[in-house]
Amino acid sequence: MVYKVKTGKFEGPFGALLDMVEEKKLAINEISLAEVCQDYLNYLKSQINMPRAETASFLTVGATLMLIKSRSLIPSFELTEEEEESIEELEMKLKLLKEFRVLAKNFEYLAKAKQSLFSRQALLGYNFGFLPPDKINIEFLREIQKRLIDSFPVPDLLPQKTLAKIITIEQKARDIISRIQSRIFGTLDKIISAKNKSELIVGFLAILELIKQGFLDVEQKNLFGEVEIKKN
Amino acid sequence: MIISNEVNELAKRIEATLFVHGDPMVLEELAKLLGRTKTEIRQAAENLDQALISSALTLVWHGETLQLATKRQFTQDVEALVKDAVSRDLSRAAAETLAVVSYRGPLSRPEIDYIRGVNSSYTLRNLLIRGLILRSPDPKNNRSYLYQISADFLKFLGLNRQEQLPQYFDFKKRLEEALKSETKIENQ
Amino acid sequence: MIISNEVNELAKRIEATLFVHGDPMVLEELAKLLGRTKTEIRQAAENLDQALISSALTLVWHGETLQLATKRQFTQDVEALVKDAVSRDLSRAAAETLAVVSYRGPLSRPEIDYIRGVNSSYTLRNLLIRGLILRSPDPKNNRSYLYQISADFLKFLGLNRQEQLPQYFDFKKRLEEALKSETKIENQ
Repeated sequence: MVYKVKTGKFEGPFGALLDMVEEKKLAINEISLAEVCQDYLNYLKSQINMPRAETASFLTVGATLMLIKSRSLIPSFELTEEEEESIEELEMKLKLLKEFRVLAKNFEYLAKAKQSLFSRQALLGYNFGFLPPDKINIEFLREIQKRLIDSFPVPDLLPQKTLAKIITIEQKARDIISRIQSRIFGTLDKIISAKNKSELIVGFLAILELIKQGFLDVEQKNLFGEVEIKKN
Repeated sequence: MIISNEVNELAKRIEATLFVHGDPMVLEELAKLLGRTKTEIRQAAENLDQALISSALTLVWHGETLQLATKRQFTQDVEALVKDAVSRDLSRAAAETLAVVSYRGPLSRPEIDYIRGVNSSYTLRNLLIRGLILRSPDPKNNRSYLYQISADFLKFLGLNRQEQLPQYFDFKKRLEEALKSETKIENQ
Repeated sequence: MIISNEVNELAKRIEATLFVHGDPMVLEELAKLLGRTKTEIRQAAENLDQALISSALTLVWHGETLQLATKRQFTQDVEALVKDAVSRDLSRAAAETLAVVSYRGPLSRPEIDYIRGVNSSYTLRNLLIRGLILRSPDPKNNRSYLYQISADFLKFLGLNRQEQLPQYFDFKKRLEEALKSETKIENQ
């Protein structure tokens, strides 16, 4: 009988994204990332049982993909320095993970090759009768055992808060549709009216979804102007 | 000292087997394990004997058994090593392992590893040779052992039975819960 | 195959000691026990490595430790004798984490998480229990641990030294270049 630690079945946002890029046999760059953006968002929406802590990091990567996708849809779309950096970092991390995956494959291959080396058990064949160590008594044993029990890992409860304020993609999409209907048109900033980064991400996701489905039309009057969104 | 040693493959297989097995091994068992006849094994063992001339190891023939051991001229080094290993105080890891075996034994090494969150094979050896714990074959799995507190150690602690350890039932229950909380999977 | 192996006395003393010790042994400890300098030990160990060419046994070098083990061509003969053997399955998450720890270790969990983009605590715990990785307190931050691969992991893959890991030097170099631009590793 072997005891196995439960492992999370989620491989994280980079792992999932890399799967999508590799499935399409694409190189890692902005073009390929814009291409898999929709797959990624669909994946995200399908993961209803995703741990909360994971969801936050998935959304952060989703936001970066949204930026990439937005720029590919609206060429004049301006990005801040910070946003440019987040795109670069995403690409770098995907490339790095890809390298490690190649090495991991080598390990899996070696492990299956049945070529393990074996050593001897320590001090095999020696027997000393009874050699009690100093400083061991009942109270010491109890104390050690208690400390071990107290240190047992407890399930991660911490990330509960993280998502408390994040609205689901569907909720935000409904909210935006109703606001668009009442105002006919507005700027991106006003429509999303995000209170924090997470909400902004969800708002972005919603807008993109609506553009794709033909509900909204995006217009940028001049090069550095605000992006206007109209109901079609 | 230049020695020519043409060691045939079977001799090496015997060497590897005896190295890992450790204890004396009956020729018959060796033959069965390596899929050869007893005569072939005996011949190859003679061969291995020759090859070990330049090694620190030697083949010990005792009746129908074979064992790999260190040569007599290294006895002093080996004894110093062994003395050193058992004269030290128990490490933190060893004390922890001893506590788990005392409170929850008999239990298997995978169970101990699981409770401690680290591999315990080295510390278990140390406790075994000091006579603080005992091991016996696991009746449910012949490739595994069960470990439990030794009678000598119990006596040393001034107890008659394991159950007399302070907070025994409370701790035992909590250790059991820790084991149950995770998925058990069959070995291979 | 005729091999001349003039094995010096110290090499044999090392062989005898490692044979009995079983586990990986720190060079420093070996030096102390045998009353020689670390440099002498290292040299004699290289010598022993050569002498073992015609043997079924081999030396495993891992960090500052040495261990005696069977060669990879005898795996099938001996693995049946091993009790509580490590399961051969490597999940994808486990292999990926081992790759990060092998080529970037010793490193902390936040660093591993950063590279993998996912929380690695369960996978690390699993690898620790199987003895494939080791953890030690971070000298720069005593509330944190550093993880590195173990000699058992090398043996599990059938390797004698860390440098035998596939593409070891090549990849380490490329990795350092790739990470040079990236200095912001978020610590939790």
